[in-house]
Amino acid sequence: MMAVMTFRQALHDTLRDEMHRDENVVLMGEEIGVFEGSYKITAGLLSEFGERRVRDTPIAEEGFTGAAIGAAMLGLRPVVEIMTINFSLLALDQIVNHAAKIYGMFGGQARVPLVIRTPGGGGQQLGATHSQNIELYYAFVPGMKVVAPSTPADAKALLLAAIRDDDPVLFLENLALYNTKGDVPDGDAPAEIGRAAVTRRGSDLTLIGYSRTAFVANQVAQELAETEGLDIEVVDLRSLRPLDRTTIVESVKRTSCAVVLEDDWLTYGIGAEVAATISDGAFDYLDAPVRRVAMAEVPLPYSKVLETAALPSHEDVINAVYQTLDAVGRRRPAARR
Amino acid sequence: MMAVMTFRQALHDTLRDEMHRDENVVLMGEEIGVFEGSYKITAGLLSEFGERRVRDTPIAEEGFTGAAIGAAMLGLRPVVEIMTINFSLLALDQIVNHAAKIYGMFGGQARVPLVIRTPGGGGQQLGATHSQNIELYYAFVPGMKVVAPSTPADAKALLLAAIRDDDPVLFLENLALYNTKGDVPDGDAPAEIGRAAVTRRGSDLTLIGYSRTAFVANQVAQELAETEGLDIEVVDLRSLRPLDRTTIVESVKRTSCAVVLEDDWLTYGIGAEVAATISDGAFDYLDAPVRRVAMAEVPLPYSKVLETAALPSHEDVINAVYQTLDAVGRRRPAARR
Amino acid sequence: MSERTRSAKKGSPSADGSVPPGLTDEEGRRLLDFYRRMVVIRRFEERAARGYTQALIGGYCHLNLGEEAAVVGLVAALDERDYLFTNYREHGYAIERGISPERVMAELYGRVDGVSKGWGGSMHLFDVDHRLLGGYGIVGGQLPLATGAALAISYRGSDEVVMCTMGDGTTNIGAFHESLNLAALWHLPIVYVIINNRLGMGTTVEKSSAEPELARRAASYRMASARVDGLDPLATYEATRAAVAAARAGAPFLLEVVSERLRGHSVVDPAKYRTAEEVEALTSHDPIHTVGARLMVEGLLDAAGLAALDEEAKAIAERASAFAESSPHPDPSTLFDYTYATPVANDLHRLPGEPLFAARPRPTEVA
Amino acid sequence: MSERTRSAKKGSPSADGSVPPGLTDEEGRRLLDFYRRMVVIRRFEERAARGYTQALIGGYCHLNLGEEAAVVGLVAALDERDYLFTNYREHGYAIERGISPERVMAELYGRVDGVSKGWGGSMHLFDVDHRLLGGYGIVGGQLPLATGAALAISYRGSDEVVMCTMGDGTTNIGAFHESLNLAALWHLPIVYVIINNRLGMGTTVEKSSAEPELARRAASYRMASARVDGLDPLATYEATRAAVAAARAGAPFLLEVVSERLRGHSVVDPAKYRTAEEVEALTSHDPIHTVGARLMVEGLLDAAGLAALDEEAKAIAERASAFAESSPHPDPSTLFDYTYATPVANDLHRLPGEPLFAARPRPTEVA
Ligand SMILES: Cc1ncc(C[n+]2csc(CCOP(=O)(O)OP(=O)(O)O)c2C)c(N)n1
Ligand SMILES: Cc1ncc(C[n+]2csc(CCOP(=O)(O)OP(=O)(O)O)c2C)c(N)n1
Ligand SMILES: [Mg+2]
Ligand SMILES: [Mg+2]
Repeated sequence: MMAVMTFRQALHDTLRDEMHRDENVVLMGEEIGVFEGSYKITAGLLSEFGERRVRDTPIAEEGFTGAAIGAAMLGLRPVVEIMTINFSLLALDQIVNHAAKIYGMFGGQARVPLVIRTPGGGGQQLGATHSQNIELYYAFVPGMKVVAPSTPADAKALLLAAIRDDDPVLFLENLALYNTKGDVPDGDAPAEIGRAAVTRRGSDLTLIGYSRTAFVANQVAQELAETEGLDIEVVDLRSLRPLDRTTIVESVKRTSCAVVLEDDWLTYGIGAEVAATISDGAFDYLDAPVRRVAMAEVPLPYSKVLETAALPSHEDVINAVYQTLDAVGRRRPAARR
Repeated sequence: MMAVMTFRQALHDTLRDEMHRDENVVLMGEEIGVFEGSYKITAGLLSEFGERRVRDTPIAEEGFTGAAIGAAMLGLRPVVEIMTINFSLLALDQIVNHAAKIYGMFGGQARVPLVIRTPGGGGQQLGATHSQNIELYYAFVPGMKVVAPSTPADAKALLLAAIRDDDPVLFLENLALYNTKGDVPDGDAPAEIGRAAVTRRGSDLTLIGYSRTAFVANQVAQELAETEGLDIEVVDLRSLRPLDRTTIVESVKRTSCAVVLEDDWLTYGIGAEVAATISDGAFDYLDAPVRRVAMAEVPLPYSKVLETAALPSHEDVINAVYQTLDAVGRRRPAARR
Repeated sequence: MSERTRSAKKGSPSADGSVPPGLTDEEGRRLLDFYRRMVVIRRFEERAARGYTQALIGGYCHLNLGEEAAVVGLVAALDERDYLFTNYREHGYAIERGISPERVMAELYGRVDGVSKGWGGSMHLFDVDHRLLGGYGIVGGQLPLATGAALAISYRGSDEVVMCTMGDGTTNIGAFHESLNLAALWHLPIVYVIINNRLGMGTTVEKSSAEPELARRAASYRMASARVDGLDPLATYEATRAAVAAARAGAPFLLEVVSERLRGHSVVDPAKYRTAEEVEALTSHDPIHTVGARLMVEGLLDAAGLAALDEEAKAIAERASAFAESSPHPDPSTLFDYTYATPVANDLHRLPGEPLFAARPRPTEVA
Repeated sequence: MSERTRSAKKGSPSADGSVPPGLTDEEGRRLLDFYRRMVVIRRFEERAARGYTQALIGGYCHLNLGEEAAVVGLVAALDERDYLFTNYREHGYAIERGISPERVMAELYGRVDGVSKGWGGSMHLFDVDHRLLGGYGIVGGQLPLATGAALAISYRGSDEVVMCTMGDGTTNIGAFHESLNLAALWHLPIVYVIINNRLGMGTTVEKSSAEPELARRAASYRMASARVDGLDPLATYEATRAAVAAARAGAPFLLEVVSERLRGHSVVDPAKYRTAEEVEALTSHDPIHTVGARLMVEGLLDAAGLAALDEEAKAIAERASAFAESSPHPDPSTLFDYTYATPVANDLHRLPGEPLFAARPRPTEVA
């Protein structure tokens, strides 16, 4: 059975179901209760479950995230909401130096079954400090798991997996995805963390993204299939740590060229590892350099005009695809403009 | 004129000279005064300059780093010591969301002439939370400059440049370099931030590193020249942001293969961007995948045996060079073992 | 609401309608001036809210509605040479510091004539000439910065003071503790101001601060403190003057200003978490009403004068938005102008759609 | 040193050598037991220092020398079911919690029989069975964690208490403020303990805390607090019992234990920043001397008994180091065993020298 719902709804329903299923699941974060969440993911949950299980916290990212880690060490399964990923910088020491280290540093004696849900995303004119995509900071750290769904179905399946996992999981959301809709299967089927998905088969080029950019990748591939008859394969990374190198490389071995989409800065961004991985693992198959489409390297300006100039657009993606196809000599004559 | 001195001495003397030169240069940090610095870089400076200019701070990385940023906005040129880069996570919000944003976010009205000196480095059995190399967190951020010298001469030249620069500069040191020695020119010659250096010319392979790994790269190149007659080119990145892509790519165009050394984790590490850059910019010249030598992806264990297994060794570097030369079919017969 | 009762000792109309002791001439003149300024902020904020619904303002937009008396009283107690650091709810402060409402509104509209040239927006007003050193959107982010500015002043032995405002919710973040400790240890010339509007976004002070009388937290640093009624601009002004004087003498101060937030947290927040009674009570606390009424009772303003002030304020707000709307958008070619103050080799000026390296010559078609 | 004067009210020999009022039988027995434990810690730490100079211990190594009375008094006041979070200066705590000195020393030596299997080292002792939930090396890092553990207890309605120790310097970091506020807001069963040994590394309390009477900082959270002489194990024990009882009833507590650090910050610190007089004064405060002397004065121990205790402690320390030295090093093949508790697809088990992808077949030589 399926239902069509928004990404937001899928998150909300999954949280609710998991709270019913397991008494150890508790929600913590700023403004998630009375205010119903800055982006309303937790709407209604305080009245349904009460203050014990839906805990509004003071503005103290380090304190409450650390407290969630400590509670997890004693067997609770806290799901923390950090209002946007920008504010997670204040909790980074607790996450990187504590959540991600406790299992290993103490020789496997304590588990940290914690989920941190947090949205990234620019394009809302929120300015330089409120528009960053810094999932890199978590994806870089052994001991962390980082997932980044792009569809409502994956939002559910990966959130189920994250909550039931015994390690700390950063669950990346995106402001621009909350209102997107899609089929969500009923029932209880957690995804497997650490696996990418080929969400569209194709032979002309591999287009790679995660979170919002996987959504864009699928959209562009569909559009170019319809308008230009192009046959683009899409890889949705889904998990940033572990990174599913096999799926990425096997795809490029089939298509021999790739474009990587990311919403963060290019230099040292997530796409750097993806490009390096492809260039290494598919070395003998690659017919053109891996192209990366990413933000301009500036603190994101507030002005709509400047912000638009700094962020990758739909057009930018399409051009990168065309230019890469040109470079491998594969662009179909019919598609030439 | 030249003098041979340690990396530590070069830092110390440069700080002292700059304090004499410019009354606005002040030092701040934990235990830099009475205790003379955890790694003794600031030894003697408190007695020479007094508490006003050499300020011992409470243990409050966020607070004192942020205070240094604010002081810089009013024209001081604070040089902050963060005892090790691990503790800088606690100040990350002030650095990433404030120091790096203030110039741009306010339309260029306030400058932040700040230097943050901090050592990274594993291999001292300091365990998972005290051995990290997280320069990536700064190198990723537009608005920051990140320099990473590998020699006493560069320590001086880049520290001069950093102190006189009007932007926030993260100055990366390394525990293992403090006692290394080298020639340091007298006189006042700041380096240019944003430039890599080819520290050794060669045609067989490009070996790339920064900070401690540039030191290792030069050592290995020298050794392999002597023992195997290999002609290895070494690129010392020196600046991680901006990254000098031209120097990297031009070198690989000459040698057609590269090995990148880094002390951080491989996945998403600094080397990923270097490898991606080479694979893109020297696509038609590259005869083998760019090889990365990096830490194993674990929280670094305390046990000497395990720590050693997790960190890149001299041998690992040499093997990576051999294997890459094998892959391009260039290993000289004389060198075969 | 106990602090309401022990608020301004004289002059404000009490709940039973009786008239408290009158004002001196000087106080009267001052209150009239404060009121005029409060009305300007009120109308400016209402115009900004409209600009937001017209989609001329984007991002987040937090208003000073209900806090006008506090804003005016606080800023009036500063000298021109003093510095102000504040948070994202700062339009009124910018205007009070003397920045023209035109340039403030232009910033909200993201235009080149905005105080921050369109780079900052509503949350990030900055004007180096008027010594407004920002508008910051990260809760608590301004505290270490302001502390450092005070350090620079003290280092140079000059006699400016730094004022650093924050919300009640902000007192629970680590930067509050670290900053106040530094300021007290180093005897810095700084006044920390808590605008206690009783709410974070929807979370009350009691739910977020274990010691809800926030001024008391100064004791952890042996710092002097006071609590004042922020709906009374004169009381706020007097308390602030005392705090600023202490700071100028090297004794940092923590001032809690108890106020009200009349609407939601930001323009888009309907504030459904407030009960009808709470909303009702708010109206009767609205400082524009209470101060206006007081001026009438004192005979300092009549209905016509009040209407004239209001018209003037509305005109200022309209002019501001007309100016803002006619100011140009920044040119995309300026995108890379403000990443670094010192130009640097190899800074990457690549637009999102551009390749990192120029395209290779097209290979000849194979087979 | 004013707190020294208002310290232990009875029993300890005062500076002029006069004998204070005696102990009850129970107190006497307890003091003797505490002393025995203190001597074990003392000899263990001295042995550890030796192990460090023998290069059998690596990394940083921070000792409890001078803090033995505090450690023993604190831990004795906990029940077995209670939890302890502490920092990197924790060997004594581990032993007092009941972990065998062998396993503690083996951890310092980085061996498989160490409490943390060699993964943690001196700074990161952990034993889930003895409810020692770490040793943490990031200053203040343990505070939010301990607070969260108390939250889990309160959530489940069970009646354990969490004790969280820290140094004096740690009270200036943001996590202190955030954690205490949460604990007080949520009525968590936790005792925060400040071991005030007057120094961070070389920085004094007065140079780092604007309110140097650290227990007073509890007021910012309406939290109860006390200050006690940590050189007196009985006084520490009594004060801790009261604090633990309060916490068990849902009222978190801040306890400041004033102590001494006899040597440098860590084994390698020569502590040159201390004057000769300071070093002199330290010796006379050494709790091993003062408590030993008191037991003699009280007639609870004679010279022979004291020597016997000491021999026993030395033997324990020797056995610990012999055990540690004979315990195997972890096998390199276990390197990837503890990154994740839930095994996960595509976790990279690559040694530093290994390529990311298996080598391609060697190309044939060109030309
Ligand atoms: C570090 C951080 N956490 C969370 C937020 C989101 N946020 C913005 S304003 C706000 C409430 C602040 O309340 P208060 O300090 O009382 O100020 P007020 O808005 O009432 O003026 C929150 C939680 C943020 N901007 N920064
Ligand atoms: C966040 C952080 N900053 C700095 C350090 C380095 N450091 C280790 S111990 C220490 C002094 C701590 O003093 P105190 O809290 O009094 O504890 P003590 O060592 O005296 O027991 C410092 C600065 C650290 N480990 N973590
Ligand atoms: Mg508020
Ligand atoms: Mg101490």
